[in-house]
Amino acid sequence: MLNMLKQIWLVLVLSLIFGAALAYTDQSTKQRIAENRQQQIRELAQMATVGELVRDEKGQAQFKIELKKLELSDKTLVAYEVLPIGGKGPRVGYAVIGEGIGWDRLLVLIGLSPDLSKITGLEILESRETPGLGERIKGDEFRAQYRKSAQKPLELVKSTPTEDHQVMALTGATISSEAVTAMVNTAVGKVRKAIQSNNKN
Amino acid sequence: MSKSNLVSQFTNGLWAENPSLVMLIGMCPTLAITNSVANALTMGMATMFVLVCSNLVISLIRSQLQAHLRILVYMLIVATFVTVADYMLQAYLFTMSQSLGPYVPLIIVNCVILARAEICAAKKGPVTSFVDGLGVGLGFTFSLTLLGVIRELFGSRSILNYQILPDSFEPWVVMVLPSGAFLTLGLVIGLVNYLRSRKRVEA
Amino acid sequence: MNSNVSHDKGQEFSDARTQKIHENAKVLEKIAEASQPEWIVEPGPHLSDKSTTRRLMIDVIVALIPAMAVAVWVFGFNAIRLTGLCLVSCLATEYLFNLIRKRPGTLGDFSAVVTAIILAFSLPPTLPNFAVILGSVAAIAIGKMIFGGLGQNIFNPAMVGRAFLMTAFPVLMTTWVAPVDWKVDSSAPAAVAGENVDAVSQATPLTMLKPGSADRKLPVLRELIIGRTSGSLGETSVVALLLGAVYLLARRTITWHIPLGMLGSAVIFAGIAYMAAPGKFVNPMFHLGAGAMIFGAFYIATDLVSSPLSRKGQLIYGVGCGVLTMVIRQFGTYPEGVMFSILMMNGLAPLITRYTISKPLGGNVRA
Amino acid sequence: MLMNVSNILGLSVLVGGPVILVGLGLLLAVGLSIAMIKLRVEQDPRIEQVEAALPGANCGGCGYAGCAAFAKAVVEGKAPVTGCTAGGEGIGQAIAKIMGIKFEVQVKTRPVIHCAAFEHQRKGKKPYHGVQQCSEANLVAGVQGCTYGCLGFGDCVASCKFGALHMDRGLPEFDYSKCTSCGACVKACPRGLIEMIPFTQEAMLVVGCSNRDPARVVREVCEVGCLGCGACAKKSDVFNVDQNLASIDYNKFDTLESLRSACEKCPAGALVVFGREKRIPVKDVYAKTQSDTQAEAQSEPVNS
Repeated sequence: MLNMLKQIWLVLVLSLIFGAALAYTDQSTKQRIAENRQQQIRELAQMATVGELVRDEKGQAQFKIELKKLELSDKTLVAYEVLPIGGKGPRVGYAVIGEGIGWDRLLVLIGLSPDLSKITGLEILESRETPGLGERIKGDEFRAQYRKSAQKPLELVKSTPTEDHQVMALTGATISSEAVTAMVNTAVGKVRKAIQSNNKN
Repeated sequence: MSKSNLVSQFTNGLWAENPSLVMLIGMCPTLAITNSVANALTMGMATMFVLVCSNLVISLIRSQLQAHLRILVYMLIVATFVTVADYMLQAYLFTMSQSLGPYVPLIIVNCVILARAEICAAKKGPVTSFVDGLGVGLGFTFSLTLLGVIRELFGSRSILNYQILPDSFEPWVVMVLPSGAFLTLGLVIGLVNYLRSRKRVEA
Repeated sequence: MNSNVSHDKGQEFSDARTQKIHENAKVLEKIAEASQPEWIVEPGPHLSDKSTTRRLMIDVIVALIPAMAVAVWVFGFNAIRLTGLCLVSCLATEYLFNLIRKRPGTLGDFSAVVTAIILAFSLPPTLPNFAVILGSVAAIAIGKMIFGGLGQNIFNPAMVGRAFLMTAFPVLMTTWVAPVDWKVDSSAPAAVAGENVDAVSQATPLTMLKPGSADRKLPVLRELIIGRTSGSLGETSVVALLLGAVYLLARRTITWHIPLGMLGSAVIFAGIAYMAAPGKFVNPMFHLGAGAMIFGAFYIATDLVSSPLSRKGQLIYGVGCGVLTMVIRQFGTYPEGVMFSILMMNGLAPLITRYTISKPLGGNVRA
Repeated sequence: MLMNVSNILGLSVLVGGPVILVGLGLLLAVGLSIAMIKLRVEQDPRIEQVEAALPGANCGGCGYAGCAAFAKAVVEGKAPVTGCTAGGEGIGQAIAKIMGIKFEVQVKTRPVIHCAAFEHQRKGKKPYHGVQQCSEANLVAGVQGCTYGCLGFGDCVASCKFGALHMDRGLPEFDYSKCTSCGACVKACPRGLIEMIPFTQEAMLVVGCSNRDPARVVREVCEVGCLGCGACAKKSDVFNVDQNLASIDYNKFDTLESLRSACEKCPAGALVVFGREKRIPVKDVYAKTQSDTQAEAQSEPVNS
């Protein structure tokens, strides 16, 4: 046993040193990483609800809104209440994160009007679709189609839409378009249910 | 270790034993993230950081290495530095770490690093290993960036997101796709082989 | 041979015996030189046959003339523009490659011409010039010359060029136009000057099949046979392509194995699907006439370099092409599958050859 | 990940991280140590030492699959310590030291070609349109008159991994400074013209012909072929003429100078000298030494 300990002392010492180093790195960067993510969500939420985001010369976003995370009974759903800066004044809207699978994991952020009746914007949070095909879901034209009433579930069509709740799919990117539409429908449905039940309580 | 030996150890990794263009190791990042110059540069730098650090540490403890435990020790060291690099990217280059996705943590299993640990760091002194890590890391960064420049230029008309080619140039989508990575890599390796063979004839 | 040298050497000889030998040899040498006709040495088998690469290629070009005529009739100036551009850029690429590699020119075997025509015929008529040139360069450079030239290429060069364009410019490669209406356009400048401004976009018969297509007005079979439908340049007219195919079969430039395998399996596959769910799937004859099925079966899949060598293998290869095409058409996102199925089967061709090659008489029977 | 686990354990990250890592390290290290003890395969430690001494080129010149396989074979006594031709003498000595064997200086063997006819000296050449390789051309009759001699398509050059061969006027030229005596060229020649001979001298004499036909036929096909006249054998017993072809017994071979008179008798010019780097026709060698000796003779008349 002693012999074995002699052999493995290096592994143990290294583990100890590196464990400490890792823990220190984690500790010192944790907050910043969380802030980064929050910042990104906040930027996209402003884009999705207010519709514009001004940056100063350093590239720092000038925020007009603040986010308040909603405590919902459905723990799988991440949604924020969007408030004007300083938290005073009427609610600007809601921001919901929708998750789904296109060709790979997809994360979108959906902006909703204060009364949840309208989708005010759609932003892509994370996507790894095929460039030139599926990645075109990031294009403004495609995303603008989703700014419409949220009363009825959206429907994806492959030709020019004839009804208001229809969204036209991207040619050659049907699967990605389908994924986005499905994510929007589920997320909006879920958040409406959750907020309504919250309000009742 | 004499000065000229150090220089040759350094240039060795840049050209004669360039990991991705000559030895064809570390193909996963080479093919996966060279669709833009920024990605390629960041990836190359991250790999170089890990390579230099792990080479140095392994070289320092090489006399204490037990043959049957050495891979475990390598993995421990490499994984630590990769995690540090990953956290740093997430903290200070957030958008970049998002676009690199899982490829930064995957440096742990990049065979360039394990290969250098076995070939150089476990056998040679810390100075040599440091220089070797620097040379190979730079060579790796160079080849990734070269691919990145070609692919981004033709695939999105820009270099480092700065538009180079005019709007009238229709971007070749294939270049930013994986198939474009294979095409570009093949052509670049062909060119490198041609240059190497010409050099050999002259020598 | 320089006999003076050996004569001078003779002066040095002292030994009588070697002197004699030398004189003997000198006489023999003279006899040999006098009776020596200009022989050329080549390894066997020495079959006397007039078929050369050049002749085969010219046959294919001749066979494609009717399709070319129809293409001009259907798509007007675009047909000439595409074919011309492909020809010039394919030949130029091949010439340049030979120059760089310091190899003798291979333009004379006409294989680049055939590649150019087949590539042009498989492109949508309104494809911009730069894309046409790029596709031609990719076809010859990446598809053929990089492998070492004709005979060494694994894949059909024209299809490599098309696949490159398909992935590089997916939108341009799926933009189709309606046939030129000569009755109206005969006086309009558009068709004459070759401007594409007035071209009317229209889905191909196969795109119409895809769910959700805007204008699902499937053409009747008669239209498909004549070829006044939208689609790639040379693929639309069944009758013109079949005319050429008969010529190729008669000249024995191609054999019936690959086309039969491909068309037969496609019809059977589509027929089964049609019988199982007539509402969802379309008449098999439609699949035969629409898209590049006929063009692919007789002109592309039969490429001598990239298809298997044995007859049995060719049949298997054809069946593979047909089935894969139908799988892609009916279950894939792409409306047309001929190109991908042929490229995939190209990759398998060496393996098929290996397992179906005929055994030499008395040779070992090997599984 | 690490941090998640430490959260579950209810430890702060600063303590939990190291604790978990040390725990994992202990577990894995002990596991590996046990595995090494229980699953250990007894292996001669010398195998590793020999492998470390080898160049690691895995060239296959020794006839084994690679350096590791050769090292194993050496330790098992199946391969000679001098088997690694690519590494040179130093490696042989090093391996001998590891193996505890006395190292004997061994004469380096090098390839020579038994054909001395440059392209213009071969007769009866016909335009050949087949595959441009010796192995292919050898299957066809009539590419050139001589059915024994070099075909000149350079299969040997292509076979050399070390760039020690190149074609010169239709004959391979050996660059012995790059040659590792791996013998690839010997195997590559379809006519078996290349032979490994022991280089006891800087420069060795070689019969540059393999043609066993009678002199009449040889004259018909070659300007420099060995006629089998036996003139050389009459002068020196180093030479041996059998089936119309002279050969050299290298066991009896002493110095070039000692064979001078025999060489001067050769009517064909089939004898060539392979020096350190270049092939030299035997006449030129002696012509040179002759003028040298003449110069010496003039300066030192006493000796003559």
